[in-house]
Amino acid sequence: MGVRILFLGPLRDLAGEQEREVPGPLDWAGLLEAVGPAIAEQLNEERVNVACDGKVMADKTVLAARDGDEVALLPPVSGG
Amino acid sequence: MGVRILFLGPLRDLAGEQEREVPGPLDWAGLLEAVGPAIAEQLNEERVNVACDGKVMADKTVLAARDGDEVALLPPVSGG
Amino acid sequence: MARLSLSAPLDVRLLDKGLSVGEALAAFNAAHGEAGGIVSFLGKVRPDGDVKALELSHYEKLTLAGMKDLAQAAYDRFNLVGALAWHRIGMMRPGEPIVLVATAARHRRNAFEAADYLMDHLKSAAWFWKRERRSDGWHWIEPRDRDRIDLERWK
Amino acid sequence: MARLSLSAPLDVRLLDKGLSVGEALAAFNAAHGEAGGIVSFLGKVRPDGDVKALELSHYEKLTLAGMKDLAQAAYDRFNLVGALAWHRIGMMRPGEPIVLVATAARHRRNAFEAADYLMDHLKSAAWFWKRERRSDGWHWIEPRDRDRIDLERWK
Repeated sequence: MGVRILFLGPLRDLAGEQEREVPGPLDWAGLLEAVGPAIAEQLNEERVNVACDGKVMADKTVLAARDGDEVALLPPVSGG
Repeated sequence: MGVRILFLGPLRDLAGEQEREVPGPLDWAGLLEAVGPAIAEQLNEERVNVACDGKVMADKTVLAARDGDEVALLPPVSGG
Repeated sequence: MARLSLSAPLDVRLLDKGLSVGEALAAFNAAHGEAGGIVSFLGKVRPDGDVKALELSHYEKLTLAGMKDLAQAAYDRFNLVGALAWHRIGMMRPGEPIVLVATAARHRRNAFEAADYLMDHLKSAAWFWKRERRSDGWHWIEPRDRDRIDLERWK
Repeated sequence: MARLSLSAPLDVRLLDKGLSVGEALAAFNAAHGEAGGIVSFLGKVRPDGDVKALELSHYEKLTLAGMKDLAQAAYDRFNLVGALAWHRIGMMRPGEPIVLVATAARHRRNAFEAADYLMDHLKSAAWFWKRERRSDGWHWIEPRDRDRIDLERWK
Protein backbone atom coordinates (compact mmCIF):
# COMPACT_ATOMS: atom_id res chain seq x y z
CA MET A 1 0.00 0.00 0.00
CA GLY A 2 1.64 3.18 -1.27
CA VAL A 3 0.44 6.72 -1.87
CA ARG A 4 -2.51 7.09 -4.28
CA ILE A 5 -2.25 10.08 -6.61
CA LEU A 6 -5.63 11.17 -8.03
CA PHE A 7 -5.93 13.27 -11.18
CA LEU A 8 -9.09 15.37 -11.16
CA GLY A 9 -10.88 17.10 -14.04
CA PRO A 10 -8.68 18.01 -17.03
CA LEU A 11 -5.57 16.64 -15.27
CA ARG A 12 -7.03 13.19 -15.77
CA ASP A 13 -6.81 13.63 -19.55
CA LEU A 14 -3.32 15.06 -19.29
CA ALA A 15 -2.20 12.13 -17.13
CA GLY A 16 -3.97 9.60 -19.34
CA GLU A 17 -5.20 7.88 -16.19
CA GLN A 18 -7.43 8.56 -13.23
CA GLU A 19 -5.01 7.55 -10.52
CA ARG A 20 -1.58 6.14 -9.92
CA GLU A 21 0.02 4.49 -6.93
CA VAL A 22 3.58 5.34 -5.92
CA PRO A 23 5.62 4.20 -2.94
CA GLY A 24 5.53 6.44 0.13
CA PRO A 25 6.64 8.66 1.65
CA LEU A 26 6.03 11.34 -0.97
CA ASP A 27 7.12 14.98 -0.74
CA TRP A 28 6.64 17.86 -3.21
CA ALA A 29 9.78 17.06 -5.22
CA GLY A 30 8.82 13.39 -5.31
CA LEU A 31 5.31 14.27 -6.51
CA LEU A 32 6.59 16.50 -9.33
CA GLU A 33 8.86 13.72 -10.46
CA ALA A 34 6.21 11.00 -10.15
CA VAL A 35 3.64 12.81 -12.33
CA GLY A 36 5.95 13.73 -15.21
CA PRO A 37 6.79 17.13 -16.72
CA ALA A 38 3.38 18.06 -18.23
CA ILE A 39 1.48 17.63 -14.96
CA ALA A 40 4.39 19.03 -12.94
CA GLU A 41 4.13 22.25 -14.97
CA GLN A 42 0.43 22.48 -14.04
CA LEU A 43 1.18 21.76 -10.38
CA ASN A 44 3.58 24.68 -10.27
CA GLU A 45 0.74 27.03 -11.15
CA GLU A 46 -0.85 28.73 -8.19
CA ARG A 47 -4.40 27.95 -9.34
CA VAL A 48 -3.83 24.19 -9.08
CA ASN A 49 -4.44 22.87 -5.57
CA VAL A 50 -3.35 19.71 -3.82
CA ALA A 51 -5.30 17.83 -1.16
CA CYS A 52 -3.66 15.26 1.06
CA ASP A 53 -5.84 12.82 2.96
CA GLY A 54 -9.01 14.82 2.18
CA LYS A 55 -7.62 18.22 3.20
CA VAL A 56 -6.71 21.00 0.78
CA MET A 57 -3.19 22.17 1.56
CA ALA A 58 -2.60 25.85 2.23
CA ASP A 59 0.99 25.34 1.03
CA LYS A 60 1.23 22.35 -1.28
CA THR A 61 5.03 22.44 -1.37
CA VAL A 62 5.21 21.11 2.19
CA LEU A 63 3.53 17.85 1.11
CA ALA A 64 4.51 14.90 3.26
CA ALA A 65 2.29 11.98 2.25
CA ARG A 66 2.75 8.58 3.83
CA ASP A 67 1.74 5.12 2.69
CA GLY A 68 -2.06 4.89 2.69
CA ASP A 69 -2.58 8.62 2.00
CA GLU A 70 -4.50 9.90 -0.97
CA VAL A 71 -3.01 12.89 -2.81
CA ALA A 72 -5.53 14.64 -5.06
CA LEU A 73 -4.44 17.10 -7.75
CA LEU A 74 -7.15 19.75 -8.14
CA PRO A 75 -7.17 22.01 -11.20
CA PRO A 76 -9.39 25.14 -11.39
CA VAL A 77 -13.02 24.27 -10.81
CA SER A 78 -16.15 25.00 -12.84
CA GLY A 79 -19.45 24.00 -11.32
CA GLY A 80 -23.12 24.91 -11.65
CA MET B 1 -75.64 58.23 -14.40
CA GLY B 2 -73.16 60.55 -12.70
CA VAL B 3 -69.46 60.29 -11.86
CA ARG B 4 -68.48 57.36 -9.63
CA ILE B 5 -65.85 58.20 -7.03
CA LEU B 6 -63.96 55.12 -5.73
CA PHE B 7 -62.10 55.11 -2.42
CA LEU B 8 -59.19 52.65 -2.45
CA GLY B 9 -57.25 51.15 0.44
CA PRO B 10 -57.20 53.22 3.64
CA LEU B 11 -59.25 55.99 1.99
CA ARG B 12 -62.20 53.62 2.06
CA ASP B 13 -62.11 53.60 5.87
CA LEU B 14 -61.68 57.36 5.97
CA ALA B 15 -64.67 57.85 3.62
CA GLY B 16 -66.73 55.27 5.47
CA GLU B 17 -67.83 53.91 2.10
CA GLN B 18 -66.34 52.21 -0.92
CA GLU B 19 -67.78 54.49 -3.55
CA ARG B 20 -70.04 57.48 -4.04
CA GLU B 21 -71.86 58.84 -7.07
CA VAL B 22 -71.94 62.57 -7.74
CA PRO B 23 -73.39 64.49 -10.68
CA GLY B 24 -70.99 65.27 -13.54
CA PRO B 25 -69.07 67.06 -14.75
CA LEU B 26 -66.51 66.97 -11.94
CA ASP B 27 -63.31 69.03 -11.76
CA TRP B 28 -60.60 69.11 -9.07
CA ALA B 29 -62.38 71.72 -6.93
CA GLY B 30 -65.64 69.81 -7.27
CA LEU B 31 -63.91 66.58 -6.21
CA LEU B 32 -62.33 68.14 -3.12
CA GLU B 33 -65.72 69.46 -2.11
CA ALA B 34 -67.57 66.24 -2.84
CA VAL B 35 -65.26 64.06 -0.68
CA GLY B 36 -65.24 66.26 2.41
CA PRO B 37 -62.32 67.85 4.29
CA ALA B 38 -60.61 64.69 5.65
CA ILE B 39 -60.25 63.05 2.23
CA ALA B 40 -59.55 66.40 0.57
CA GLU B 41 -56.54 66.83 2.85
CA GLN B 42 -55.24 63.44 1.72
CA LEU B 43 -55.88 64.28 -1.94
CA ASN B 44 -53.73 67.38 -1.63
CA GLU B 45 -50.75 65.21 -0.73
CA GLU B 46 -48.47 64.40 -3.61
CA ARG B 47 -48.32 60.70 -2.80
CA VAL B 48 -52.05 60.24 -3.35
CA ASN B 49 -52.90 59.63 -7.00
CA VAL B 50 -56.11 59.99 -8.96
CA ALA B 51 -57.17 57.85 -11.90
CA CYS B 52 -59.93 58.93 -14.24
CA ASP B 53 -61.53 56.35 -16.50
CA GLY B 54 -58.80 53.79 -15.75
CA LYS B 55 -55.84 56.11 -16.34
CA VAL B 56 -53.61 57.52 -13.62
CA MET B 57 -53.41 61.30 -14.05
CA ALA B 58 -49.99 62.91 -14.34
CA ASP B 59 -51.55 66.10 -12.95
CA LYS B 60 -54.64 65.31 -10.91
CA THR B 61 -55.63 68.98 -10.57
CA VAL B 62 -56.71 69.10 -14.22
CA LEU B 63 -59.42 66.52 -13.57
CA ALA B 64 -62.37 66.84 -15.93
CA ALA B 65 -64.63 63.83 -15.33
CA ARG B 66 -67.90 63.50 -17.20
CA ASP B 67 -71.03 61.51 -16.46
CA GLY B 68 -70.20 57.80 -16.72
CA ASP B 69 -66.54 58.24 -15.75
CA GLU B 70 -65.01 56.48 -12.78
CA VAL B 71 -62.67 58.55 -10.60
CA ALA B 72 -60.45 56.42 -8.35
CA LEU B 73 -58.59 57.87 -5.38
CA LEU B 74 -55.33 55.97 -4.91
CA PRO B 75 -53.36 56.26 -1.65
CA PRO B 76 -49.77 54.96 -1.33
CA VAL B 77 -49.57 51.30 -2.22
CA SER B 78 -48.15 48.30 -0.35
CA GLY B 79 -48.09 45.00 -2.17
CA GLY B 80 -46.22 41.69 -1.99
CA MET C 1 -49.52 15.74 -11.49
CA ALA C 2 -51.68 17.54 -14.04
CA ARG C 3 -49.55 20.08 -15.83
CA LEU C 4 -50.56 23.65 -15.42
CA SER C 5 -50.76 25.57 -18.67
CA LEU C 6 -48.84 28.86 -18.66
CA SER C 7 -48.88 31.60 -21.24
CA ALA C 8 -45.44 32.32 -22.68
CA PRO C 9 -43.30 34.32 -22.53
CA LEU C 10 -45.23 36.27 -19.84
CA ASP C 11 -47.74 34.80 -17.42
CA VAL C 12 -49.29 37.43 -15.16
CA ARG C 13 -52.19 36.70 -12.83
CA LEU C 14 -54.26 38.08 -10.00
CA LEU C 15 -55.46 35.18 -7.87
CA ASP C 16 -58.33 35.23 -5.43
CA LYS C 17 -57.40 31.94 -3.84
CA GLY C 18 -54.36 29.85 -2.90
CA LEU C 19 -51.66 28.98 -5.38
CA SER C 20 -49.68 25.78 -5.75
CA VAL C 21 -46.09 26.92 -5.83
CA GLY C 22 -44.48 23.59 -6.74
CA GLU C 23 -46.85 23.08 -9.63
CA ALA C 24 -46.40 26.62 -10.93
CA LEU C 25 -42.60 26.38 -10.84
CA ALA C 26 -42.58 22.94 -12.44
CA ALA C 27 -44.71 24.30 -15.29
CA PHE C 28 -42.55 27.43 -15.64
CA ASN C 29 -39.42 25.31 -15.75
CA ALA C 30 -40.95 23.03 -18.39
CA ALA C 31 -42.10 26.02 -20.46
CA HIS C 32 -38.56 27.44 -20.61
CA GLY C 33 -36.36 24.51 -21.50
CA GLU C 34 -33.94 26.80 -23.33
CA ALA C 35 -33.18 28.99 -20.31
CA GLY C 36 -29.87 28.45 -18.55
CA GLY C 37 -31.13 29.93 -15.30
CA ILE C 38 -34.48 30.24 -13.56
CA VAL C 39 -34.99 32.29 -10.40
CA SER C 40 -38.13 32.33 -8.32
CA PHE C 41 -39.32 34.34 -5.37
CA LEU C 42 -42.19 33.30 -3.13
CA GLY C 43 -43.53 35.76 -0.57
CA LYS C 44 -45.66 34.48 2.28
CA VAL C 45 -47.63 36.03 5.10
CA ARG C 46 -45.16 36.03 8.00
CA PRO C 47 -46.54 34.54 11.19
CA ASP C 48 -45.46 37.62 13.13
CA GLY C 49 -46.59 37.58 16.70
CA ASP C 50 -50.00 39.05 16.61
CA VAL C 51 -51.03 38.91 12.95
CA LYS C 52 -54.18 36.82 12.46
CA ALA C 53 -54.94 37.63 8.82
CA LEU C 54 -53.89 39.83 5.95
CA GLU C 55 -56.11 41.36 3.29
CA LEU C 56 -54.95 42.65 -0.06
CA SER C 57 -57.19 44.86 -2.13
CA HIS C 58 -56.59 46.11 -5.65
CA TYR C 59 -58.15 48.33 -8.30
CA GLU C 60 -59.68 46.32 -11.10
CA LYS C 61 -58.96 48.88 -13.82
CA LEU C 62 -55.27 49.31 -13.03
CA THR C 63 -53.73 46.45 -11.09
CA LEU C 64 -53.49 43.60 -13.59
CA ALA C 65 -52.65 45.93 -16.48
CA GLY C 66 -49.89 47.50 -14.37
CA MET C 67 -48.47 44.06 -13.52
CA LYS C 68 -48.41 43.15 -17.20
CA ASP C 69 -46.53 46.34 -18.05
CA LEU C 70 -44.09 45.57 -15.24
CA ALA C 71 -43.46 42.02 -16.47
CA GLN C 72 -42.89 43.35 -20.00
CA ALA C 73 -40.45 45.96 -18.67
CA ALA C 74 -38.47 43.26 -16.83
CA TYR C 75 -38.53 41.05 -19.92
CA ASP C 76 -37.06 43.82 -22.09
CA ARG C 77 -34.60 45.20 -19.56
CA PHE C 78 -33.05 41.89 -18.47
CA ASN C 79 -33.22 40.05 -21.75
CA LEU C 80 -35.47 37.34 -20.33
CA VAL C 81 -36.85 34.34 -22.14
CA GLY C 82 -39.85 34.26 -19.81
CA ALA C 83 -41.41 35.68 -16.65
CA LEU C 84 -44.23 34.76 -14.31
CA ALA C 85 -45.85 37.19 -11.85
CA TRP C 86 -48.74 36.01 -9.72
CA HIS C 87 -50.21 38.05 -6.91
CA ARG C 88 -52.90 37.14 -4.43
CA ILE C 89 -55.80 39.40 -3.55
CA GLY C 90 -58.37 38.92 -0.80
CA MET C 91 -57.90 37.37 2.62
CA MET C 92 -54.86 35.32 3.64
CA ARG C 93 -53.66 33.62 6.80
CA PRO C 94 -50.08 33.44 8.17
CA GLY C 95 -47.96 31.04 6.13
CA GLU C 96 -50.04 31.45 2.96
CA PRO C 97 -48.41 32.63 -0.29
CA ILE C 98 -48.98 36.27 -1.30
CA VAL C 99 -46.79 36.58 -4.35
CA LEU C 100 -44.83 34.35 -6.70
CA VAL C 101 -42.47 35.58 -9.38
CA ALA C 102 -40.23 33.54 -11.65
CA THR C 103 -37.78 34.66 -14.29
CA ALA C 104 -35.97 32.67 -16.95
CA ALA C 105 -32.86 33.89 -18.76
CA ARG C 106 -29.83 32.55 -20.56
CA HIS C 107 -27.53 33.77 -17.79
CA ARG C 108 -28.12 33.62 -14.08
CA ARG C 109 -27.28 37.25 -13.28
CA ASN C 110 -30.12 38.48 -15.49
CA ALA C 111 -32.59 36.05 -13.94
CA PHE C 112 -31.60 37.14 -10.41
CA GLU C 113 -31.81 40.84 -11.18
CA ALA C 114 -35.14 40.53 -12.97
CA ALA C 115 -36.76 38.68 -10.04
CA ASP C 116 -35.39 41.29 -7.64
CA TYR C 117 -36.67 44.10 -9.89
CA LEU C 118 -40.14 42.54 -10.15
CA MET C 119 -40.42 42.16 -6.38
CA ASP C 120 -39.24 45.68 -5.60
CA HIS C 121 -41.88 47.03 -7.96
CA LEU C 122 -44.68 44.73 -6.82
CA LYS C 123 -43.94 45.79 -3.24
CA SER C 124 -44.12 49.52 -3.75
CA ALA C 125 -45.13 50.43 -7.29
CA ALA C 126 -48.09 48.16 -8.06
CA TRP C 127 -51.71 48.93 -7.22
CA PHE C 128 -52.20 46.93 -4.05
CA TRP C 129 -53.24 47.94 -0.58
CA LYS C 130 -52.54 45.70 2.36
CA ARG C 131 -54.01 45.54 5.84
CA GLU C 132 -53.43 43.21 8.76
CA ARG C 133 -55.81 42.02 11.40
CA ARG C 134 -54.27 41.95 14.86
CA SER C 135 -55.96 41.31 18.16
CA ASP C 136 -56.93 44.99 18.34
CA GLY C 137 -58.44 45.11 14.85
CA TRP C 138 -57.42 45.96 11.29
CA HIS C 139 -54.35 48.09 10.44
CA TRP C 140 -53.39 49.42 7.02
CA ILE C 141 -49.77 48.78 6.11
CA GLU C 142 -47.85 51.82 4.90
CA PRO C 143 -44.97 51.32 2.48
CA ARG C 144 -41.68 51.23 4.41
CA ASP C 145 -38.81 53.62 3.68
CA ARG C 146 -36.72 50.58 2.92
CA ASP C 147 -39.12 49.62 0.11
CA ARG C 148 -38.72 53.07 -1.45
CA ILE C 149 -34.93 52.81 -1.25
CA ASP C 150 -35.06 49.39 -2.90
CA LEU C 151 -37.13 50.84 -5.73
CA GLU C 152 -34.71 53.73 -6.28
CA ARG C 153 -31.97 51.27 -7.20
CA TRP C 154 -33.57 50.65 -10.60
CA LYS C 155 -33.93 54.28 -11.66
CA MET D 1 -47.79 13.89 -4.76
CA ALA D 2 -45.64 12.09 -2.24
CA ARG D 3 -43.91 14.63 -0.09
CA LEU D 4 -40.18 14.68 -0.25
CA SER D 5 -38.50 14.70 3.13
CA LEU D 6 -35.87 17.43 3.55
CA SER D 7 -33.40 17.89 6.34
CA ALA D 8 -33.75 21.25 8.09
CA PRO D 9 -32.42 23.86 8.27
CA LEU D 10 -29.84 22.77 5.66
CA ASP D 11 -30.39 20.19 2.94
CA VAL D 12 -27.28 19.61 0.81
CA ARG D 13 -27.02 16.85 -1.77
CA LEU D 14 -24.93 15.50 -4.60
CA LEU D 15 -27.25 13.78 -7.07
CA ASP D 16 -26.25 11.26 -9.67
CA LYS D 17 -29.55 11.42 -11.50
CA GLY D 18 -32.31 13.89 -12.39
CA LEU D 19 -34.05 15.99 -9.81
CA SER D 20 -37.70 16.99 -9.61
CA VAL D 21 -37.61 20.75 -9.18
CA GLY D 22 -41.30 21.30 -8.48
CA GLU D 23 -41.34 18.62 -5.80
CA ALA D 24 -38.15 19.89 -4.16
CA LEU D 25 -39.40 23.47 -4.00
CA ALA D 26 -42.84 22.45 -2.73
CA ALA D 27 -41.14 20.49 0.07
CA PHE D 28 -38.75 23.35 0.86
CA ASN D 29 -41.65 25.79 1.00
CA ALA D 30 -43.62 23.48 3.30
CA ALA D 31 -40.58 22.98 5.55
CA HIS D 32 -40.20 26.74 6.08
CA GLY D 33 -43.67 28.00 6.84
CA GLU D 34 -42.28 30.74 9.04
CA ALA D 35 -40.16 32.34 6.30
CA GLY D 36 -41.46 35.54 4.73
CA GLY D 37 -39.47 35.02 1.54
CA ILE D 38 -38.13 32.05 -0.39
CA VAL D 39 -35.80 32.40 -3.38
CA SER D 40 -34.77 29.59 -5.66
CA PHE D 41 -32.30 29.24 -8.50
CA LEU D 42 -32.37 26.43 -11.01
CA GLY D 43 -29.46 26.04 -13.43
CA LYS D 44 -29.90 23.92 -16.52
CA VAL D 45 -27.68 22.69 -19.32
CA ARG D 46 -28.17 25.34 -22.01
CA PRO D 47 -29.01 23.92 -25.41
CA ASP D 48 -26.22 25.95 -27.00
CA GLY D 49 -25.70 25.18 -30.66
CA ASP D 50 -23.36 22.31 -30.65
CA VAL D 51 -23.46 20.93 -27.10
CA LYS D 52 -24.63 17.30 -27.02
CA ALA D 53 -23.90 16.47 -23.39
CA LEU D 54 -22.28 17.79 -20.27
CA GLU D 55 -20.37 15.84 -17.63
CA LEU D 56 -19.68 16.99 -14.12
CA SER D 57 -17.08 15.24 -12.02
CA HIS D 58 -16.30 15.80 -8.37
CA TYR D 59 -13.92 14.65 -5.65
CA GLU D 60 -15.61 12.38 -3.15
CA LYS D 61 -13.52 13.51 -0.19
CA LEU D 62 -14.08 17.25 -0.66
CA THR D 63 -17.13 18.14 -2.73
CA LEU D 64 -20.09 17.37 -0.49
CA ALA D 65 -18.30 18.53 2.66
CA GLY D 66 -17.41 21.80 0.90
CA MET D 67 -21.04 22.32 -0.15
CA LYS D 68 -22.17 21.78 3.43
CA ASP D 69 -19.69 24.37 4.69
CA LEU D 70 -20.90 26.77 2.01
CA ALA D 71 -24.57 26.31 2.96
CA GLN D 72 -23.67 26.88 6.61
CA ALA D 73 -21.76 30.05 5.72
CA ALA D 74 -24.77 31.39 3.78
CA TYR D 75 -27.08 30.44 6.64
CA ASP D 76 -24.99 32.40 9.14
CA ARG D 77 -24.15 35.37 6.94
CA PHE D 78 -27.68 36.07 5.66
CA ASN D 79 -29.62 35.11 8.74
CA LEU D 80 -31.52 32.38 6.92
CA VAL D 81 -34.15 30.08 8.33
CA GLY D 82 -33.23 27.40 5.79
CA ALA D 83 -31.23 26.57 2.69
CA LEU D 84 -31.17 23.84 0.08
CA ALA D 85 -28.23 23.15 -2.25
CA TRP D 86 -28.44 20.27 -4.68
CA HIS D 87 -25.86 19.67 -7.39
CA ARG D 88 -25.84 17.08 -10.13
CA ILE D 89 -22.82 14.98 -11.00
CA GLY D 90 -22.38 12.64 -13.96
CA MET D 91 -23.76 12.99 -17.46
CA MET D 92 -26.49 15.44 -18.44
CA ARG D 93 -28.24 16.42 -21.65
CA PRO D 94 -29.28 19.94 -22.75
CA GLY D 95 -32.32 21.15 -20.81
CA GLU D 96 -31.56 18.97 -17.77
CA PRO D 97 -31.10 20.55 -14.32
CA ILE D 98 -27.53 20.88 -13.03
CA VAL D 99 -28.04 22.77 -9.82
CA LEU D 100 -30.88 23.85 -7.55
CA VAL D 101 -30.53 26.18 -4.61
CA ALA D 102 -33.26 27.59 -2.39
CA THR D 103 -33.03 30.01 0.51
CA ALA D 104 -35.63 30.97 3.10
CA ALA D 105 -35.44 34.10 5.23
CA ARG D 106 -37.67 36.47 7.12
CA HIS D 107 -36.93 39.26 4.64
CA ARG D 108 -36.64 39.00 0.89
CA ARG D 109 -33.36 40.86 0.49
CA ASN D 110 -31.56 38.24 2.60
CA ALA D 111 -33.10 35.37 0.66
CA PHE D 112 -32.08 36.95 -2.68
CA GLU D 113 -28.53 37.65 -1.59
CA ALA D 114 -28.04 34.22 -0.08
CA ALA D 115 -29.16 32.44 -3.27
CA ASP D 116 -26.86 34.67 -5.32
CA TYR D 117 -23.98 33.97 -2.91
CA LEU D 118 -24.55 30.21 -3.04
CA MET D 119 -24.58 30.19 -6.84
CA ASP D 120 -21.46 32.34 -7.20
CA HIS D 121 -19.61 29.93 -4.92
CA LEU D 122 -20.96 26.75 -6.47
CA LYS D 123 -19.89 28.09 -9.87
CA SER D 124 -16.31 28.86 -9.04
CA ALA D 125 -15.41 27.80 -5.52
CA ALA D 126 -16.83 24.28 -5.19
CA TRP D 127 -15.05 21.10 -6.21
CA PHE D 128 -16.61 20.40 -9.58
CA TRP D 129 -15.11 19.99 -13.02
CA LYS D 130 -17.26 20.33 -16.09
CA ARG D 131 -16.77 19.20 -19.64
CA GLU D 132 -18.96 19.40 -22.73
CA ARG D 133 -19.28 17.04 -25.61
CA ARG D 134 -19.55 18.84 -28.95
CA SER D 135 -19.47 17.34 -32.40
CA ASP D 136 -15.65 17.42 -32.32
CA GLY D 137 -15.38 15.68 -28.94
CA TRP D 138 -15.06 16.56 -25.27
CA HIS D 139 -13.93 19.99 -24.03
CA TRP D 140 -13.15 20.95 -20.44
CA ILE D 141 -14.81 24.18 -19.32
CA GLU D 142 -12.51 26.70 -17.71
CA PRO D 143 -13.96 29.10 -15.15
CA ARG D 144 -14.80 32.42 -16.83
CA ASP D 145 -13.34 35.74 -15.68
CA ARG D 146 -16.88 36.88 -15.05
CA ASP D 147 -17.33 34.05 -12.51
CA ARG D 148 -14.24 35.20 -10.64
CA ILE D 149 -15.51 38.77 -10.58
CA ASP D 150 -18.87 37.58 -9.25
CA LEU D 151 -17.10 35.74 -6.46
CA GLU D 152 -15.04 38.78 -5.48
CA ARG D 153 -18.22 40.65 -4.58
CA TRP D 154 -18.60 38.63 -1.39
CA LYS D 155 -15.09 39.14 -0.03
